[in-house]
Amino acid sequence: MDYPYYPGCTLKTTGKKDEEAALEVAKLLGFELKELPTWTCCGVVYNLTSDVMADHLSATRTLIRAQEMGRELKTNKLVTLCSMCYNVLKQVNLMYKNNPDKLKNINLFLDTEEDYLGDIEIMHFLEVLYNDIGPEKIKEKVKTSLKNLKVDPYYGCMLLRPKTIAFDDQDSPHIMGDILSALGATVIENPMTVECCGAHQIITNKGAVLDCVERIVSISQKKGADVIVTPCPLCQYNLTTAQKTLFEKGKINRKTPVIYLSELMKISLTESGQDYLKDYNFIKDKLDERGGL
Amino acid sequence: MENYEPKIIAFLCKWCTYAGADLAGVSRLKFSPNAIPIRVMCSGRVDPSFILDAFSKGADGVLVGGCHPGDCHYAQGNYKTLRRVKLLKALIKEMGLEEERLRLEWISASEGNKFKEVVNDMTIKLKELGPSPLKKEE
Amino acid sequence: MVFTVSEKGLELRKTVEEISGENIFKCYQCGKCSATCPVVDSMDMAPNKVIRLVQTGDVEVLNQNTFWVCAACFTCSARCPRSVDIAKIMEGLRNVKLRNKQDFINIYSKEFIEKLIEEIPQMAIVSAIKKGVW
Amino acid sequence: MTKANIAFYWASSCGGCEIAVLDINEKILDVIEKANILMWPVAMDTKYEDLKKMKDKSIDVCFFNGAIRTSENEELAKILREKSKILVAFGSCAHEGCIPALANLFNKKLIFDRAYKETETTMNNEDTLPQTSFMTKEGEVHIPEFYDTVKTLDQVVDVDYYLPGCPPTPNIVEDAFNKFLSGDLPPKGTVMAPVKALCDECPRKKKDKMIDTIYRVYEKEADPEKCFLDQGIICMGPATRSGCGHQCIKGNMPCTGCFGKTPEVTDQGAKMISALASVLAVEKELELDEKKVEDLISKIKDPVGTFYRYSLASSFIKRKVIK
Amino acid sequence: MDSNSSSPRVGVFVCHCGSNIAGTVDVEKVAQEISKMEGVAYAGTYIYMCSDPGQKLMRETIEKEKLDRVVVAACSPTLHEKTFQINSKNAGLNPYQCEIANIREHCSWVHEDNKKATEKAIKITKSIVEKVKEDKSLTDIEVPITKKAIVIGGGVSGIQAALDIANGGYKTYLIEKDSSIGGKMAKLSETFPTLDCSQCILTPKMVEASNHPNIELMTYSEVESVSGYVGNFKVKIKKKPTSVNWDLCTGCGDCYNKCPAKVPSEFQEGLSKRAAIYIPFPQAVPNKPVIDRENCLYYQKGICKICEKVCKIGAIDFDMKEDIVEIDTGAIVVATGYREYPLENLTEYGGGKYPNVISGLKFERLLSASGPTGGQIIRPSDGKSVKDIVFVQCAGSRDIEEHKPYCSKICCMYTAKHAMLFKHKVHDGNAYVFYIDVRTAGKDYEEFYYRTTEEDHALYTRGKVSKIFEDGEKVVVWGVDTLTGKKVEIKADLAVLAMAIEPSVGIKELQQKLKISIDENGFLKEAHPKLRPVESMTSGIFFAGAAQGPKDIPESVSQAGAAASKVLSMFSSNMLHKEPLICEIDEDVCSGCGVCIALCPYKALEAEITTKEGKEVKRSKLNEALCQGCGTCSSACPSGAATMRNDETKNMFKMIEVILE
Repeated sequence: MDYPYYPGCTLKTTGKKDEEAALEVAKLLGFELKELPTWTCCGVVYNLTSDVMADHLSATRTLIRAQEMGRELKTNKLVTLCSMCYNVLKQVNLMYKNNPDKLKNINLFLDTEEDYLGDIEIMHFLEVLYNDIGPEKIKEKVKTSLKNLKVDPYYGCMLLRPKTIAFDDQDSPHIMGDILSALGATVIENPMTVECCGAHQIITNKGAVLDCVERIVSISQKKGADVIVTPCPLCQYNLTTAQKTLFEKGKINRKTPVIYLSELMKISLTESGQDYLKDYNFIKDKLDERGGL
Repeated sequence: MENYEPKIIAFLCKWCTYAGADLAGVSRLKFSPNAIPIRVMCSGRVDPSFILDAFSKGADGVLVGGCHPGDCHYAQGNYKTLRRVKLLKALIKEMGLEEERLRLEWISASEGNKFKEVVNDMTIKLKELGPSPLKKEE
Repeated sequence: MVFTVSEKGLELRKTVEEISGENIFKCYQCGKCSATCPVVDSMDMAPNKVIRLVQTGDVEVLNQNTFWVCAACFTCSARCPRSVDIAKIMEGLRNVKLRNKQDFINIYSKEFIEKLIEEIPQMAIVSAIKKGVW
Repeated sequence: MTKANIAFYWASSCGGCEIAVLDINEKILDVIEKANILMWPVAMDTKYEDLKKMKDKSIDVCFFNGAIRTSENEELAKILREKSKILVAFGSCAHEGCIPALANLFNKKLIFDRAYKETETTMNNEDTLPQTSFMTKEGEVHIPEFYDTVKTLDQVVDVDYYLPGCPPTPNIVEDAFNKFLSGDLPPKGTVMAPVKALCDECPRKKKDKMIDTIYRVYEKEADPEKCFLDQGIICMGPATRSGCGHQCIKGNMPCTGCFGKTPEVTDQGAKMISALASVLAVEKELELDEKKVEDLISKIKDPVGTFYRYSLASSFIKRKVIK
Repeated sequence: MDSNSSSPRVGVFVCHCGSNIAGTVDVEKVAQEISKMEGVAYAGTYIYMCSDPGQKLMRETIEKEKLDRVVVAACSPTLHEKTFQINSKNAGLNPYQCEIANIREHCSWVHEDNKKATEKAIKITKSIVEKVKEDKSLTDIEVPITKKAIVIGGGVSGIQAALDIANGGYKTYLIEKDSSIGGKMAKLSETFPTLDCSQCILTPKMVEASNHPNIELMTYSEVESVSGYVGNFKVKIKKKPTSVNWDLCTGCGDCYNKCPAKVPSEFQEGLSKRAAIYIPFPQAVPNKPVIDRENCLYYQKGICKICEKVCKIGAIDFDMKEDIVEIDTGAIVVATGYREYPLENLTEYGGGKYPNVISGLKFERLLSASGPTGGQIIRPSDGKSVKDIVFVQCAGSRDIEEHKPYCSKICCMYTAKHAMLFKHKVHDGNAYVFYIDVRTAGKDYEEFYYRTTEEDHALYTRGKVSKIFEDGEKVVVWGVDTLTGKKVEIKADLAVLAMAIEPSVGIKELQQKLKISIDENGFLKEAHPKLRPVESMTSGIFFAGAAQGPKDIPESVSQAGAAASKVLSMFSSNMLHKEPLICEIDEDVCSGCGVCIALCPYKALEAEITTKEGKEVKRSKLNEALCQGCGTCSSACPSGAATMRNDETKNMFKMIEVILE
């Protein structure tokens, strides 16, 4: 089954690696993510006020696009890769589900578009992997076992909060860990896995991000993680850049690489996983040092 | 039709729904005054004749309130009510009366708020439906 | 320091409640939001105190940086035992300022444009702007 | 001894009630011995004009069968009421509406459309429908009006006694004649049949009512010894007045309710609905969820036709709402 | 005066209830409208109808106006129906010809529009006037009482209730699902605010109960089904198979000392192990072992039987079957207690995940001198001593979002006790208590709390803990001090969560068997929250202890005494008076169709065949003692033979008519 897919701005720019890997992983697992032919910004951060509608317009347009494509692909699902897009689209969608009046209003407003019917289901790529494919199936497809790699799955905030959009336990999520275990990796449990990385504060309040990242990384390192795995481009960025500063300031004594889940999956599911590994020396080194793949 | 106020007869079981309505009162919840309560010992005491009689005399809606399944003070009275109401709904539908005019709700003694919600909701729905076509003037 | 209830303060409370759609009186000041906030250290005032000031109708609350620092990560909302959506209240406070044309971020600063725009993920830039500029 | 004057009238009915008078066989001779028959549509030609000329209350007993379906029925009911000392609703149609009243599930328009336009054998290109008046060479002709709603006799005039049944059984008719002719009259309003329900005279063996599912008559061959309801076949007996001699039951068919409700009851169908629904899978009621209950209930086809076959016109709701 | 005469003289008394009714409903108008009704001989209002002058006014009016029936338009009948019925009885009327029109709870309190509320009040009152006009004069039915009681639950409340009833001279069965009585209290170390040893005060009571000539202990037993009614319940008790013949067993202990299967001990909250054949704790009453078949090697794998070999008297009986016994009883006391809200539900605190995050009850076992550590406070993870300890209050309580909305009431006090006892044992230790409010409303409770802070220097921090996680061998607690506004982080050896408490497992099933109500939180619902706090809505069933709501020991014991006194006062007369508002079968109408027999939940109806004038007559016969008056039969009776006394169908039609006119 193929899914309509919404990339969002970051995955086309700084988060390109995630998209590339994810599209490939999808193919390896026997399905395709079909990018919506046209799409607009999701809105980035869901507007929490109760009296503003305009902020939800662009997300609504995306939902209408998904509705159109869904008819073709015979599905009501829309897959996102970016945590932020997932969060915003799903919250907007839920708002309509819980509040038919708002749906009516926005449809009146978007009078040049077809009506949004309110039954699109927003899914994160992780949900597709876990619910529609399943760790068992993934395990069968593993070509390069990550059995010597200690990974720390980090969720961040946007996938699990607020509760209404969470697809995993809010305090001790397991989906990413289960998938990583299926790839053969040793999964460590970091209690900071759902604590925020500081998000957009990286622009206005870098100090806050440093505090957040220090908390996350220091436990991760204490537990001996080789790599931190995340599905979110912003988390990936924050965790990586903040570690640089923290390392310079001597707050941490090493830097843990932070990569996307999709990248790690690509390595593991491809016959030629070793080839990709050349771009990921830190992993290669670890694996080599512990007796190869 | 603007000022149409639906008339609802509410048969309330003494142990659950009547007590739930009492709780709504004690909690000073405010709701629409369209439902006039009649206290019965058990929702099982609600004879389909009462319901049809009420409709024939011009009631716009009839609400039957009983204990949740398993909670009936008389063990199983509400199970009978459920069956009767289901069959009655089939009947009134065949007679061209909107099914929504007859409503069965399980409301416990602790669900004052639910009682309020049900009465309000029923009033709104009946307003949408308009007056009962069985009103006496025919 | 004496605090008296003012018209302005009550109005502020009403506005915040309206914008956020939250009942501010549900809060019983347990402080779990502050205990859980990842960026509380950068705040002038802990979130629970901000809620308290809104409850009492103290306009002083608008001079704190707390609601600007808030990263909208929803951890407070998720853990609040009284189901107060604190993130919405923060958004409410931000909007009180923004709707009076009081921005927090100067997007026109050269530093902002040049230094950051190359490498920082777009989503961070847009969210920062959305949270801080009307 | 002067003979009593009696009359029969045939309103909206199948005519079976007229024949039912003759079901008393040779006893009719006893009747004729004691009474003059002034009017009897099935047997005599009496003109309405002659009837109108009669003095008020000159008929001692008038047996009126048939429901009120047309303006003619109503007019005659009123005339006969004036002319009669005792007006008897004879048979289920006059008593409760009976089969003609099932037309209350439709209205005049629907019935005319079906009868004069839509039936497969009808050719009616001009869509001609019955009119209450039209011109002929001889002048204007008036035809009674067809009503939307079928009524019972007592819904248009005051009725003194009722003879139930579709049609009333000979024992009931004979008993009634005897009472009227001897002057041994029960209180006004009496339905001249026993007060108990049919189960009282039904000889079938009854066990606890544990009906797991409902069968329609053709779906199951009924055990002639056992109560129909116990076998899952809907029998109106519990809610129907006895006195008919349980003829249907003897023929291994369940009671369909033609004798109407019992005296303590207002609406026969409502009562039977309640009784049947209450004992439906009563043993398993704790296990069945709402969906299963609905499935069970949905086995009962056509509730109106089942529970109100004879009594729709006299029921609480009386007719279908047609918008 | 024949009160069943055909022309009734109804008096209608409309109550203002201060401004409770009169503030919204135009009571004068109600009286005025009602006075126009046929059969109404008097209609008037008074400010407080239930007050002494109000009742006097009612009696005087009844006499003056020669009334034979009365309607009081006032509050809910649940509140004052009895009051007014007794008052009319005192004025010479039949109490069943006095009816209440509820124009307060169902009208003035819930509507804002005065005009509409007044209209509704008029309709409600009119319908009740129609009802009272048809009400017959009735006398109560007398039913004999079985003077035996059943107490369900063998914790401190159940034990106390059983002892009180037994001491009153009546046979009492004490039913307990575990093999020993004692309940939660047996697990506690010391008790607040006096710090007596819990077992020292409880065990004598347990022994007293087991030796009492009027008490029959039925442990390892559960209620299977309940039928009957007040004064005459039939309760089936399932005696679970203990696999040990208790009549033979001497309690020597050889069996459990030798048993090779080891599982976590429930009594010790998993801090130590027990054998598969076991007594839950050394002071158990009765002190006889049972085999836990789930974990016994013989039952699971068919091998072992060591206990059988070592038992010198041959008390082991592997073939023992469960047994059902039926007990006739007049009253039932439900004392099924509480359980701790599962630790696993608090994922943000790592509940169930981290060994050093434990519940209050587990900490009791760590504190207890008879506990697995002999009262030494250690970290369950590694057995090392504890220096820094954090107590988290309201763990799952007062949380409408995820957990329990209510205050669990006992935790403030036991946390103070925990902190105090910890400091008594670990003098150089640090005890931190995170709280939202400290609630100490009990005798000597506030003083006890002061001792914890002033003398024992437990540091109380006002703020709720947001997260607990493991970091190395420590547990890190994130909290806040709302008084300073600072975030607090404590690295502790042990975190003790004062868990919310909830009703015992199985309360829902028991509630359904007993046909009593539970509230939205699952606790037993009392007949009246203030005036009938120990009675259920079903007469003859009473409550004791935490099954009704969170309670500490003194409260549980007082409630047990109260429930027992209710039972004893019921047993003090030989006959129960039962309301006569039950079914009646008109034999001249009944055709014996059998519909009512199949549906009566009380089996109060049976088929009867008699012969009358040579003809077989079939009909339903009513057992008045069994009928509870639900009216289901009357609604179903297809011939109208089954009627309800003072609630007849034709009467209902009149009520409907006046409401809709």
